[in-house]
Amino acid sequence: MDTVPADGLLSASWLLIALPLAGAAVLLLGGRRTDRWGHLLGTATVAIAFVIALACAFSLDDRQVAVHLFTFIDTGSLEVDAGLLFDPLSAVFALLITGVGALIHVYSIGYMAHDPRRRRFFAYLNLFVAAMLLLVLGDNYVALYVGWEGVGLASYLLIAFWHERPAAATAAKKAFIMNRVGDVGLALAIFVMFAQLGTVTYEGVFGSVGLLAGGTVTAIGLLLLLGACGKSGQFPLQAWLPDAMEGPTPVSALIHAATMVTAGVYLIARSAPIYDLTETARTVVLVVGAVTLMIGAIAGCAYDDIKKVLAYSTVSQIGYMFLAVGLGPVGYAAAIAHLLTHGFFKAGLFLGAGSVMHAMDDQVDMRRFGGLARKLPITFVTFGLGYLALIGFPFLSGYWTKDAIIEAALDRGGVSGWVLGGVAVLGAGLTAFYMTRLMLMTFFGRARWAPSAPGRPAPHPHESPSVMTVPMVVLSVGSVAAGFLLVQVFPLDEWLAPVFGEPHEAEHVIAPAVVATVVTAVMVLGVLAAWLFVGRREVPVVAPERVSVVTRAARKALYADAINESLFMRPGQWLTRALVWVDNRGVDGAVNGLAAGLGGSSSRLGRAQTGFVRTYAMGMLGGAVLVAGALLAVTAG
Amino acid sequence: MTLAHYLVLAAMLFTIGAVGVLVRRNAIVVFMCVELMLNSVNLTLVTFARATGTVDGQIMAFFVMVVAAAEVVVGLAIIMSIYRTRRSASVDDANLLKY
Amino acid sequence: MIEAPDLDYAALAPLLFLFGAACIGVLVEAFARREVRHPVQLAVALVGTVGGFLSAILLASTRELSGDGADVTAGDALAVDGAGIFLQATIAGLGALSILLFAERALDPARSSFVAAAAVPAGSPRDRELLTSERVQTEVYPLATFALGGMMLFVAANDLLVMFVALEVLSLPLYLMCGLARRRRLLSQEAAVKYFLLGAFASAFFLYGLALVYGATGSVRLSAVQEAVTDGGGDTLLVLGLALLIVGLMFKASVAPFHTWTPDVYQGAPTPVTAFMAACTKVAAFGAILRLLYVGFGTDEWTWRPLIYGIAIVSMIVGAVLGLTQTDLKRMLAYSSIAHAGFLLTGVLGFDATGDSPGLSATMFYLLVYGLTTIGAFAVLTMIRDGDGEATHLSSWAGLAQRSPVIAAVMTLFLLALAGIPLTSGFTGKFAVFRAAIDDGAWPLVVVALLTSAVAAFFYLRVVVLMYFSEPAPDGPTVGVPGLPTTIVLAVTAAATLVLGVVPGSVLDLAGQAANLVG
Amino acid sequence: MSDFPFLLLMIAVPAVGAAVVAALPRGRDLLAKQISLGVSLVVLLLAVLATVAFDAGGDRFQLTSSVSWIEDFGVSFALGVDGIALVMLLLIGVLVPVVIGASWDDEPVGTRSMTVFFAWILLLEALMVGVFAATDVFLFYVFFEAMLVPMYFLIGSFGGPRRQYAAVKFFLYSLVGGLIMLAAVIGLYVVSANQGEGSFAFEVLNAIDIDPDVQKLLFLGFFVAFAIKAPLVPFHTWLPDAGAEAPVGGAVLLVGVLDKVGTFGFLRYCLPLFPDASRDFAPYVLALAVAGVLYAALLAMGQSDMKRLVSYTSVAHFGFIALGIFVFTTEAATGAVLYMVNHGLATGLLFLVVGMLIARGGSRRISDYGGVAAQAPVLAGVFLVAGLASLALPGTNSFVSEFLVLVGSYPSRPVFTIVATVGIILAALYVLLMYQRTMHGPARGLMGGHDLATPDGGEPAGPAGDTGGATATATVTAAPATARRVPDLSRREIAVASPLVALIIVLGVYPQPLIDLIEPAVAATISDVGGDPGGAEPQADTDAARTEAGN
Repeated sequence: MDTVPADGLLSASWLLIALPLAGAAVLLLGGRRTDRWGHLLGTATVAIAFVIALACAFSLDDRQVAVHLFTFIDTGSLEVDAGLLFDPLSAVFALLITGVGALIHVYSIGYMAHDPRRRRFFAYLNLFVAAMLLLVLGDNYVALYVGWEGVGLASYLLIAFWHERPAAATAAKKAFIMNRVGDVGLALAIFVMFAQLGTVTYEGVFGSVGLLAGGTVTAIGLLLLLGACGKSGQFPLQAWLPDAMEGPTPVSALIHAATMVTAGVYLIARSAPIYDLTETARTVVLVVGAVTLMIGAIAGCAYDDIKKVLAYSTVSQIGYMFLAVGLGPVGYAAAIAHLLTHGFFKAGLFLGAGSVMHAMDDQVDMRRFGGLARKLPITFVTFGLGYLALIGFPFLSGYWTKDAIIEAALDRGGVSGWVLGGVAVLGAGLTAFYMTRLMLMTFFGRARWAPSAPGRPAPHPHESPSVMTVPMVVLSVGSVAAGFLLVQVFPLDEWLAPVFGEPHEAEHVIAPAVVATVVTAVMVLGVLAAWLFVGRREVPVVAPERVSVVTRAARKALYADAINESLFMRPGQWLTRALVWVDNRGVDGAVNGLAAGLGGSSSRLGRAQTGFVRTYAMGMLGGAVLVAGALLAVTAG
Repeated sequence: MTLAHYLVLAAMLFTIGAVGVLVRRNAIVVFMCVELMLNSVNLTLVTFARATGTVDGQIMAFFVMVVAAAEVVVGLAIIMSIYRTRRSASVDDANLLKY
Repeated sequence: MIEAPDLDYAALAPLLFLFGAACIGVLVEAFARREVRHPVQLAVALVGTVGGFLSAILLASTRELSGDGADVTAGDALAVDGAGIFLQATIAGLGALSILLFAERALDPARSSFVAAAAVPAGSPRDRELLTSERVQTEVYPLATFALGGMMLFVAANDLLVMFVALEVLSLPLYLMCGLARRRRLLSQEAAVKYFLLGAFASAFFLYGLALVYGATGSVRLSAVQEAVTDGGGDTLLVLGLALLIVGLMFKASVAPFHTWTPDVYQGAPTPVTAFMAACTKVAAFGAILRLLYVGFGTDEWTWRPLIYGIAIVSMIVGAVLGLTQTDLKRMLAYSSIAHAGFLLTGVLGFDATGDSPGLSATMFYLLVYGLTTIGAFAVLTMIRDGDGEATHLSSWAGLAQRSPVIAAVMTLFLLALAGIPLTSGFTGKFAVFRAAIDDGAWPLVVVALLTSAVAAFFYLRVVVLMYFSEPAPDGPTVGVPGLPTTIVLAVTAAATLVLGVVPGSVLDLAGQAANLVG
Repeated sequence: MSDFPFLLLMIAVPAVGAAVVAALPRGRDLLAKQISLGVSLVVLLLAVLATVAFDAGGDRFQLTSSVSWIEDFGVSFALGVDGIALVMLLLIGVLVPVVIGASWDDEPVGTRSMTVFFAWILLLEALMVGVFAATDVFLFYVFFEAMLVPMYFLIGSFGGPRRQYAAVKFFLYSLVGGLIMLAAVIGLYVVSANQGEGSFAFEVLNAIDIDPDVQKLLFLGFFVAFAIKAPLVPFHTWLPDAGAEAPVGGAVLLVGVLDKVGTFGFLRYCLPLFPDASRDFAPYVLALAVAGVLYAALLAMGQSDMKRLVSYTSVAHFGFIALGIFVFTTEAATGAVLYMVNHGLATGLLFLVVGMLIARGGSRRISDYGGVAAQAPVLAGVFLVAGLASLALPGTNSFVSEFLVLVGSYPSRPVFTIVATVGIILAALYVLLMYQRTMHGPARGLMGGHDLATPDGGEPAGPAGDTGGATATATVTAAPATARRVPDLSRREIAVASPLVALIIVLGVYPQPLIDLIEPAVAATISDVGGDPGGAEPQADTDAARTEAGN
């Protein structure tokens, strides 16, 4: 696993980042002049980047290639280079980001066609792609951190794209802040690395991390995990992700489903040499993954907002990936594989949801949908394929990659293996339930269409233009085939071997076939349950009030927001108000009080200046006595 | 009668003068009290001159008398002018300037 | 057989100029026609002061005054040393500037700040008649020259008796001058009475102190006192005498707790006289304090040091704190003068018996710059007028900068100097005295001094705030167009304030060379 | 080339310029602005040339000149720069033209003349250059105090409604600090005089040994002055008032440069001259610094006035700078110096853009704005860049400095660093809260037009509809009609903001040239105070307990 300097095409891999960045710069600085062709430029930069990434990946041949650009910071013993590392892992991510990114750019041309700020939308998307590529291509943790916060910024800008809507603005801020909480973890991890190892490059850290005390390694691992949780919407920082659906749907597809939110998985996978040394941190990753998996799945069952259901689904699926990376060497490749397939089908699902919203006057309440299958045939088919891939329908993408994770969890053996495997299987059932519920409410049943606002005509659903449907079709092809390709045709674990080491045959606790059967059975149960609860009956247009405690909790996403509010926000506001009072009355008050005190004593002392000669004489006599007394005291003493 | 007696007497005179300045209201009387203080100093000087056997102190007493006379001239002029304006020689009435 | 004392006329020349001018002034008053009296008196006074100033400088430049060059003359009654000559020159120079202020005839519609006939009762019909007449009284010039002569004698006195006589010579004219205001005569007369009664009271203390010292040492000559102190320091009689002498001098220097007369008298006196007192009297009083403490009691410094330490603190605090709530500018400057007396005492503490300490030169320099600045500030005060004479209430200064930016700028310069902001002479002076004090280990005192100067800065700033940051009142006062004399004063003082802040080197050197007392 | 008197010229040119501008007759505002801008650009050019002439690897102080000034006090007019001072001069050079450009169309309060404003700005520039270029402690003190005067007049004459209070508070606070420092300055001289020739020259003072107890007193004297200037909590309360009431240009120079004198003073004077005392007091200073980071950030969130908010953010940032200085590592101190520059650019831009917003809405209250981004996207964009730089987003200059401070602090002071790192969450909160409230959401407050005081409240007047009406009603209705539409940035405003935006980005991506300038001086300072100028040593091999845990 030696890194070699870049040559040939690979030395131009910085173009991957530079192109979208230049696109963003041109579009932002060019102003309205670029309105007419801005979207085309934006799409082109990412498409070209995809081509370059593809070419780079093909010329990689199992190597790890370093590209030194310039010295970013060099002072004291700290040296941070602006350098890139192009290895199989980053190549996979670069392909995912530019590939799915390019498709979503194309889709956005149609989706945002009527938005007066389309140019800026493409600028932000380009900015995102650039930052995301920096995140995965950087050869050190600081570069990763720069990209990490860069995607956070792009995410902020895009969630708040329709910033006139207070909900969008608030969601964007919430996303940024919760991400910052995670960023603190990442930053502290970098500080610890520098303090302990004197370097922040992957090569340097991984090369000497073995010398560190166990506790330190665990601390680094946990801090990195905190960062990963923030970015990937994992417990306990999951609450921002569903709110982020306030952004335009292509954003949800690209950033909040396919790429950015998986950065946490990338971080942990990239830091594999660290996690390999700390069982404790890995266990915490496992727990976080399992808990999030369940939270996402449960909440997904209760929401009526199509995008929020998909968002919780994302939370849940990333939980699977965390679970996988938490398993250690056996799970890394599986996690990345699931990440890739998830990127395809979840992006496809979001694009489909966007198409549905496009047809329905931007409504998102599934209780107002229904019977759209006939009106939106292409959307229905592509969405349906994505749905099947997600629930793990046999031989579609999700089946291959999710099963691999469940298998790996069960292979862990012992109580923990059973618990984790059980959770994963249960999650698969729940996934099937909520996704089937979504399908039924959206595409089947009676049309429950209603005007999006009082006074507006009821929507007349129509299929989206081809500029939108073509990307959906491409992604649905990916949803169907990617899993098979990555597991069976071009095994990803072998491709990633230079990074994670050679895949080794696991000792199966339960035979894979049995697992596959059980998982499929549970999935079918989930589908049936959804049909029983939702499909058989008329869907009420207004969500029922009288529901069980479980449903109520699920609708509130297990009270995550309430907990955040009562634990942080309200005390924070209270503290802020208290401190403002303290600062004005206490700190500043002390100063002003001193001034007032001086003024007061001035007036009081001034009273002694009575204007009477005899008083003055008295004062002088008193002074004389004091002076004489003082002098005598000094001489006597 | 020792040296101390004269000195104590002078000190008492000085104190009486000083207290007079503090308690009397009429500007002329106040001023006379100051003169009393000056004269107590004269007594002190002369006493010390006697004690040390030099004449310096006595000569100084003459100086003091001359100075006191000059002071009287200036002082009475000032008191006079304010008296003519206010028709009062009470020092307590001159109380416009304060605080 | 009486041996005539040896008189060094060259050394006495500065004094002779002043006293000569004063005597001529009296004669002019008696014999010159009324119409020509004013210009003649002014000329005589100016010749006297400027002559005194120049002869002092000439004396200093032609004679070796430091070290063994310091001498006594007139039967040991007068000292001819660097400090004495420096302070005499300072007093004469500041006196000349003050006299120029006396001579200003353009500002007041009645052509003078001084009453036409002091004997006419205030408020009488005759008084109202005279208020608008152009008649001016010219006694003020000989009075001022006598006072200046007394002050110069005061700082050169090598003998407590001479010091006492000089004290009276400088005080008596001042008492009279305080009562000579043309407007607000009641206040002026009240100021005169107060100053006189309290001044006489203080003189009595000084005199009693003199008597006690005489009793304790058998002599009133400072060198003799010094010998006695060195031999038998701690004698109760001597210490009591020192205490009473200090009381008398501190009164003149308006040091708290002997300051009570200052605000009233400064406010009531005619403004040019206030300027005169604030500048020249302070120099004279501190000259005498320095001489008494350094020469007479220099070998017994640990007797008076704690006392001066305490008095300095009290004075600074009283001046700064009481100044905060003043609404009358003259009164405010009076409290400022009390605070500055405290700062000066800080410099006085920069003394050690080896003689090689910067306290003396620092204090002398401070006296010079404070005198110049304070005369300038009072000169500005004479220019801001409303129908009733000078508008000294703070509120009338609102928005002055918009009406008269130059005057506001000059006043700001003086105020910043009084506050001790760098690049003004006030800072250099403060720096000098504080350095002297710290050099002698008195850093806690310096910290107190710095904090009180911050407090004092508040009230200086308040004036700046009013002038610059407030909108002018519609019926506010007018800024008079000054005549030549005031213009000269303002130009000289402002230039000096700035120059001594930016390049004070040569004057500091001068003060440093002059820093020696015969003893 | 290096004999060329860059520093002297950088003081003299603006000083003369100030005199010329002040001497212009009233009403020649345009000429005054042109002269001022020209002069400030000359200073910028000089600063750049001085940087070129500066040899980063050479002597500690370069471009030196020294003329005896007050011999009696042992004072000389000695100028010279190390890398730290040099970058501050560059910052001054950049900010002053920007400020002049930003104040180009300002209307004075009352009947005052704007020529005076520009004269004060130029004088301030001269004094600011002096304070950083002085290598004589007395000279430094003189500039330090004299600098107050122009700023006092800028706040007091051209500021907001409570300008009198703010100006006096600013002046007195700084003066108190300065006077306490004066005592220490004199004390320092006396100490040097006791050890030989009394001097105020930095290099002489740096070479003498001072008794530790004396060091403590002197350190405190300097420290209080700098802590007030910089401001550290709890000496900070003057800054929100001054920052809020100062005219925008003044506020930029106040927090951008003037306050840096405090942190500069820590580095230049406290650490090298009083190394023992610095080490003794470091924990307390660090506690203040870190407390300030959190305290001021929370306070910033609680502000309803934008300029006060920005002022509080500066207090928080100064906490970071002080943290970087008092951990005594090269990385952190380099970061702190870089932070000083970057904060000047970032907060300067933030103040400018807030000022531009206020110029449009006429109110400083956050609640009077809303939805500005929809109407003025460029304004919003610049605001965002400034905000992001303020919260130290990577890619902006502030990130580099904040990262260096924290990463350099962690090895020696992990606990303080961890607490301070939490501050970056709060930074995101206060910036984004303000941004959301003013820029996002529906048009609101003054921007909405309908909350304005139209007489009957109900019907906002139609835009420019009824101009034919009586003049009285027309003037009443005109205000909301114009307030409704927020104009985007003008060409002038863009020209003013763009250099700062460009620098924020460029220095965020490629900060190394500045670091190369700063580091030698910082390393020298750190070695003066006995820190390790080489940087933190990795401590990996100390603990062997891990070996079996790995298997």
